[in-house]
Amino acid sequence: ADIKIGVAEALTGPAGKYGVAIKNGFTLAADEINAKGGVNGNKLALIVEDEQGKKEEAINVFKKLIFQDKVLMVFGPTLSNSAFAADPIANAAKVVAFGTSNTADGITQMGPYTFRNSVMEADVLPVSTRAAVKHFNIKKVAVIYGNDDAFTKDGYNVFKATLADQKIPVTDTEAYAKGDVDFKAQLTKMKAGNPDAIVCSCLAEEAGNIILQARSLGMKQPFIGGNGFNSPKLFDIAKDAADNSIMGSPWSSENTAPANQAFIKAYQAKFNMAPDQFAAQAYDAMNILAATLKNVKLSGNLAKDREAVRVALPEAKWDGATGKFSFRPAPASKSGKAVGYDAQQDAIVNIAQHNKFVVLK
Amino acid sequence: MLDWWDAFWSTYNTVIYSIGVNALLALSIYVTLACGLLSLANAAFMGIGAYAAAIISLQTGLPFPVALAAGTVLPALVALIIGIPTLRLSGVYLAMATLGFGEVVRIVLLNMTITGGPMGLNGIPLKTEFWHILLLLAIVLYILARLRRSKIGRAFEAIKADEVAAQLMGIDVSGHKLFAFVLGGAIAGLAGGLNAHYTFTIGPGNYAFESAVDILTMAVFGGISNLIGPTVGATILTVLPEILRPFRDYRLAINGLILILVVLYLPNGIWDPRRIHAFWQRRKARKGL
Amino acid sequence: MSEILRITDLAVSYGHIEAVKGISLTLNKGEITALVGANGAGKSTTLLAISGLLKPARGQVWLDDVDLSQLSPHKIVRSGVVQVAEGRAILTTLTIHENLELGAYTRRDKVQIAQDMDWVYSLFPVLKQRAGGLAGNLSGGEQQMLAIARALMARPRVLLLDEPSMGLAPLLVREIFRVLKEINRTGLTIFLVEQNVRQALRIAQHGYVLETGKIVLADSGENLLHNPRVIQAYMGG
Amino acid sequence: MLEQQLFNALSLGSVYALFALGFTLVFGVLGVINLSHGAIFMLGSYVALLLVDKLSMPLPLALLAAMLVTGLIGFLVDYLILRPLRARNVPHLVPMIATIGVAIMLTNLTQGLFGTDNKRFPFGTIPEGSFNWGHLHVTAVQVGIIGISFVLMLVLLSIMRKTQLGRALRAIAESPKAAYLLGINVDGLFYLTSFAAAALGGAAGVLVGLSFNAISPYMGQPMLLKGIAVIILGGMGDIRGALIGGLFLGFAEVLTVAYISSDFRDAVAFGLLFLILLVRPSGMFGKILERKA
Amino acid sequence: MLQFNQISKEFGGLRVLDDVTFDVPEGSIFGLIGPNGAGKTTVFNLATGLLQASGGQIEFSGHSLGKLAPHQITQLGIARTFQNIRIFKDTSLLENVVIGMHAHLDYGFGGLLSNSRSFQRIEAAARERALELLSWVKLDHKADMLADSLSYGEQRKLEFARALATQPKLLLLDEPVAGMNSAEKSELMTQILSIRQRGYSIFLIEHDMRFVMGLCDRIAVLNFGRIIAQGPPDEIRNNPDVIEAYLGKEEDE
Ligand SMILES: Nc1ncnc2c1ncn2[C@@H]1O[C@H](COP(=O)(O)OP(=O)(O)OP(=O)(O)O)[C@@H](O)[C@H]1O
Ligand SMILES: Nc1ncnc2c1ncn2[C@@H]1O[C@H](COP(=O)(O)OP(=O)(O)OP(=O)(O)O)[C@@H](O)[C@H]1O
Ligand SMILES: [Mg+2]
Ligand SMILES: [Mg+2]
Repeated sequence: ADIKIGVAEALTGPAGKYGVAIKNGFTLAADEINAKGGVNGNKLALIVEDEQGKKEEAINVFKKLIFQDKVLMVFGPTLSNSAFAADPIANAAKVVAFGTSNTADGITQMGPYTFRNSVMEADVLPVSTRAAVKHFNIKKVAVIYGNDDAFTKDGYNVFKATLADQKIPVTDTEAYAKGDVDFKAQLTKMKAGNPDAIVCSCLAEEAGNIILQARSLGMKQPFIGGNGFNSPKLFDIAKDAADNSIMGSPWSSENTAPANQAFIKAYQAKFNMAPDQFAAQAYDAMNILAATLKNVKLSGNLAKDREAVRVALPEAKWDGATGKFSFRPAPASKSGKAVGYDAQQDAIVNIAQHNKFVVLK
Repeated sequence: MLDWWDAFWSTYNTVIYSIGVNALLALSIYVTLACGLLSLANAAFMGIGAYAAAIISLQTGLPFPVALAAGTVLPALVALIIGIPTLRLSGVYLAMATLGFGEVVRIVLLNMTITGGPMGLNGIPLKTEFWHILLLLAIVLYILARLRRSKIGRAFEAIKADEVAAQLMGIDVSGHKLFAFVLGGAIAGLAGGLNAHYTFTIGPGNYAFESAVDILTMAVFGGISNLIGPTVGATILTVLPEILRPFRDYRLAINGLILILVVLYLPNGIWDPRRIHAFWQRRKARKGL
Repeated sequence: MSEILRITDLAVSYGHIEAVKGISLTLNKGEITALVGANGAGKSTTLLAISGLLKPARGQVWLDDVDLSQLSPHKIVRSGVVQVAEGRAILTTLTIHENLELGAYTRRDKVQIAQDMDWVYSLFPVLKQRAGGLAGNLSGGEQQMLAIARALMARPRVLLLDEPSMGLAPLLVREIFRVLKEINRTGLTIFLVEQNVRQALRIAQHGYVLETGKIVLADSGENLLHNPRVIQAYMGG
Repeated sequence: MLEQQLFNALSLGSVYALFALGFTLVFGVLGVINLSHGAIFMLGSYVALLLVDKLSMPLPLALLAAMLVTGLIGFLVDYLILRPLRARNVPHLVPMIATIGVAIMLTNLTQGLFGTDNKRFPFGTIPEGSFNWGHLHVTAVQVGIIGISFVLMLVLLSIMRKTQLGRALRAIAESPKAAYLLGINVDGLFYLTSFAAAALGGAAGVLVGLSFNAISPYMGQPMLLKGIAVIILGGMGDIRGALIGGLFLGFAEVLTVAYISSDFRDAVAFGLLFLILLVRPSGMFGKILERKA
Repeated sequence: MLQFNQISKEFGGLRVLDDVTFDVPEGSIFGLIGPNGAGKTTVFNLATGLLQASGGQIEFSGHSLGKLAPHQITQLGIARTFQNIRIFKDTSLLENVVIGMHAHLDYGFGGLLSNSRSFQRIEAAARERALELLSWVKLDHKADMLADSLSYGEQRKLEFARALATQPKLLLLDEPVAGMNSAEKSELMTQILSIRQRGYSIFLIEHDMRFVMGLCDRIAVLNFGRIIAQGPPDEIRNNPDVIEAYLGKEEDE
């Protein structure tokens, strides 16, 4: 029988650009798995729903997938904010909710059924910042971040702690809001402090634009970015103006591991565009699930099978597009209730050169 | 049968809760529209109510009714304070000032620690139950219906039609406007409190410009000449996206199209007593022939 | 006298209510024709239908050989039928001068327009004093003057007047009627709706009496003025 | 730094003004807050992008074509939706709600056709980089936008103030009935206005798309809110107001970033708007008719 | 009962009223006439609180009106009709009139919410009274129609009924017969006289001389913002200043 897997991602709305890439990653992986005969002879059937990046929609979609479509487990939602709304539903229904793009603190502390393979900024930024500081001999930095978005604000908090840790003075901290397109005012102010580098907790589209505008103001500093930088979009928009940007992530398009190269090629062929980190993480997540399911005997009793997935998943190991992967238990929650699992992965530090990220040596 | 109902209820109960909450929101803007005020502050009031109620639930052990009450009273107080200077404005200027107020509220929520910044508040306990929403909606409907049939409702109507003439009928125009504004704020806040306790999380982005416009759309779509209109409008516009799910990527386009068509063919809203009345008259006439 | 405007079997409804129920009348070229009737008789409705602001349920309005009921309102004005409507339809947020300039909207003869502007200002000197002020700040009577002056700026062939003397001081009422007679002498056809029945019939060559949407009397102005039925109903005995 | 910030403010303000020009025109003449203006603005940049990218059309031509297309859409929206509503004398909020429907549709269709991700004009469409002017860094697009908004504003302003057409538009704005009685082709001018406003919106979209490299189906949303602020600030449908309101908003935002904190950029801008309205209830240029009875 | 004491009013430099002093006696019908733009409506706007005087005092039955809001003045007992009709168009005739009774429906908030007996009684009485007022102006057969569908003259009558509904002591009428024909004017004249008999005082502006002269006990004449004459109709009719400024040479009307 088919194994029904729910996919709840933001396919429309401003978060759609991430959700669509994620959906693509899932579809690619599922198609590959099914082409090889599925899991123990069972095909993976994806039921994809659009949660629009809105919390009520995320709840509705989760409920539809869990109670009506009776899926084995659910992937998604796209945004951390939506996950805070939807994951409690999954936990209450005792269904695994597996996020591939939720990076906020506390997501996996909501309950034992929450899993994610998205790497947290806290695991990556200290590494990449240290490398950047060394590489460019950085003495002081300026910071810019999106202050009304959970992802970029979270990233900023980690950057702030990291910079304090590594005793790097910050000349100026600036914020912008979703939908802003003109960053010149902030950049002009940052320029006055004459920093050695600019730390940018931003998504790729905004980052590309910020870099271009910084250059047009005569600023030549390198940029240090988070996960958000890890997208071909950065170069679509900024081209070689983005050169020398430093970013750390478990996934890099330049990682020559065969699993990754195969993924990139297949993705390019299927969707006629280059994948980004969102797609890669989704792709790996589906494979992690499939590998786990191989060891689970599905009984046909939905409740039992759902529970079996939760029990089996933490043991998963995988070496995929994003490199070696395993789960680690989330930090204990304040209330002392059971928690879910975070990703345990190593970051690769990359530097942008000639319109692409290469591994920083 | 029972199984079917169980599955239906567990799938769609949030949608049904949302219908109730959205009906409250549409009614909250109906109150101000009824006396001719185009106020777009109700999303912000909803936010204030939601945060107030959620903070009480998260940080104190106080019972749910207390949280809801705080979520109703606090926005009403804020409405009272900002209403006094703002309600001198008319038409779109009022709309803009209230929208500006909404933006300020959003940014304040975004920058305070107690509100959790852009992350908002998470892990809000699930306390709202179906009968809470039903009961509160019924109470609000009852109060508004009573008001409508009294001198206050008539005063609203007079103010909406012509403020100067209304004053000269002995109506305290600014007092009535303020009352409508505060009442609207309280209802929106109540809706916010209820909503926060079944969506587990609230964030500053939930109460911005788009929400303000959504609330207005529900009310006007349903019809604002009486209380049934906003309720019907909220119901349809909440359920519609669920029904249109099969259209996938283009469902919002179809949603938009339906909005246009309804507005075009039923410009006074879905629930337009005059049209319905005329319809029955015509039917009667035809039957009589 | 040749006729210039002929209404045949005109009926106008508001929803289900028929306000004008199939009336026929003619205006002779260069004459003043009066239309009198009680409140709610349908006078204003008739004028609005001629100007195309209400679409007739049936019937035609012929200007020479053109059926106006088929034209859109602005074309009707272009063909020379201009109305001073009830309630004045002053543009309150424009200045008095701009209101007058818009009166000549359909005209292109700059020089003549300038002359006419001087002429209407001389008819109503108050307007000249306040030319740059907002029309909305004028008193009721002053607005009435502006409405008439603005219609004159269009150099109409047929002028439709809906209670032009309403709200005007006695001196001015007389003045208005004098002006109407004067411009009528220059060949302008006037269709006059008036509550000031006596004055209206005195300057009108022809008159019609409208009652609840139907024409009940048609005669010369002179005869109507002495018709006992008219005297009894409209001139307070 | 100050001079750079002032220039930043001028160019940001011009962007707002450019967006607001068409917006305010519709508002001023039709009395409708056209919430589809953001979507039309967005569509403008997609049309031009498509022409430049796929057909290698030169930019000026693509700009004109985009204006034509968006203008036609504006006309269609008026003809198919707003005109029937006008004819039926509906509550005044109804047309605005209809335009929300239009916005949702256009946005969703664009997204379906072009995807959700941000696009940009191909490199080399316009001269990249900036030239220096003392300490000032200035790009070609910025100068273009500033110039174009001022010129368009002056042209529109002189049409509205000095010509019979402008007076007719203002007449329609106040009372279509009165305008009919003056022989004004009211419907024709409504169409013309809707066409022109949408074409202006489309042009704004192209220019903003060019300068900020962030063409997406949602690019109109944040503009819309700013646009409303601008036209209210400037006063109902006042052309001058669109420019001054736009500049005001631009300066308020940039100076907040420069001297207060970028966290409060929008709060200060909207807070100021709120305060200004309290002092001048009809915007900076709104005329107040004092007469009450 | 209504006293204007050296009132002046300016609009941005334009002096519209200048040192205007008069007194409307209780129980009388008082007329205000004058050329267009003389400032008559402005007098009403000041008396009803829509405008604030630039100088001078206005008193009504011993209360100074200077600081009062329009609705408070209405509650003191002044009602008016408007020169440019202002009815509530989207509302039925009956509701229009009931709105006029706003201040006199004293059921509390509790009564309203609980739909108490007294609430129902007061509401029913208000409706009954409104119908009676409508029948005075012969509009009771249209009570449930929308006010918008009335002809111009009918709208004036509705305004009249609505003003009476506020239970005024003093009724201000701004050109009540504009747009009515002679028969209707005579009818309204009788109505006004009968209203006065019921104890109302009336202060009216009108350009129709037969109406004014036939009705008023006293008349004041305003010209360019100044009172140029005051007295009983006969005196006014023959006052050369008034003839010069306003009446013109009497024709055989
Ligand atoms: N918009 C409307 N909707 C419905 N009925 C209307 C409307 N306008 C007028 N009527 C009705 O049509 C009839 C004729 O009205 P009209 O305005 O033509 O009268 P009139 O002769 O001009 O009266 P008056 O002397 O009072 O101005 C009246 O009975 C009136 O109630
Ligand atoms: N708000 C205002 N701003 C400027 N001028 C005004 C304003 N209100 C009234 N006026 C002017 O004041 C003068 C008196 O106006 P008012 O309306 O009192 O005249 P009135 O005597 O009622 O005239 P009518 O008989 O024509 O109604 C007029 O010249 C008018 O234009
Ligand atoms: Mg009439
Ligand atoms: Mg007056």
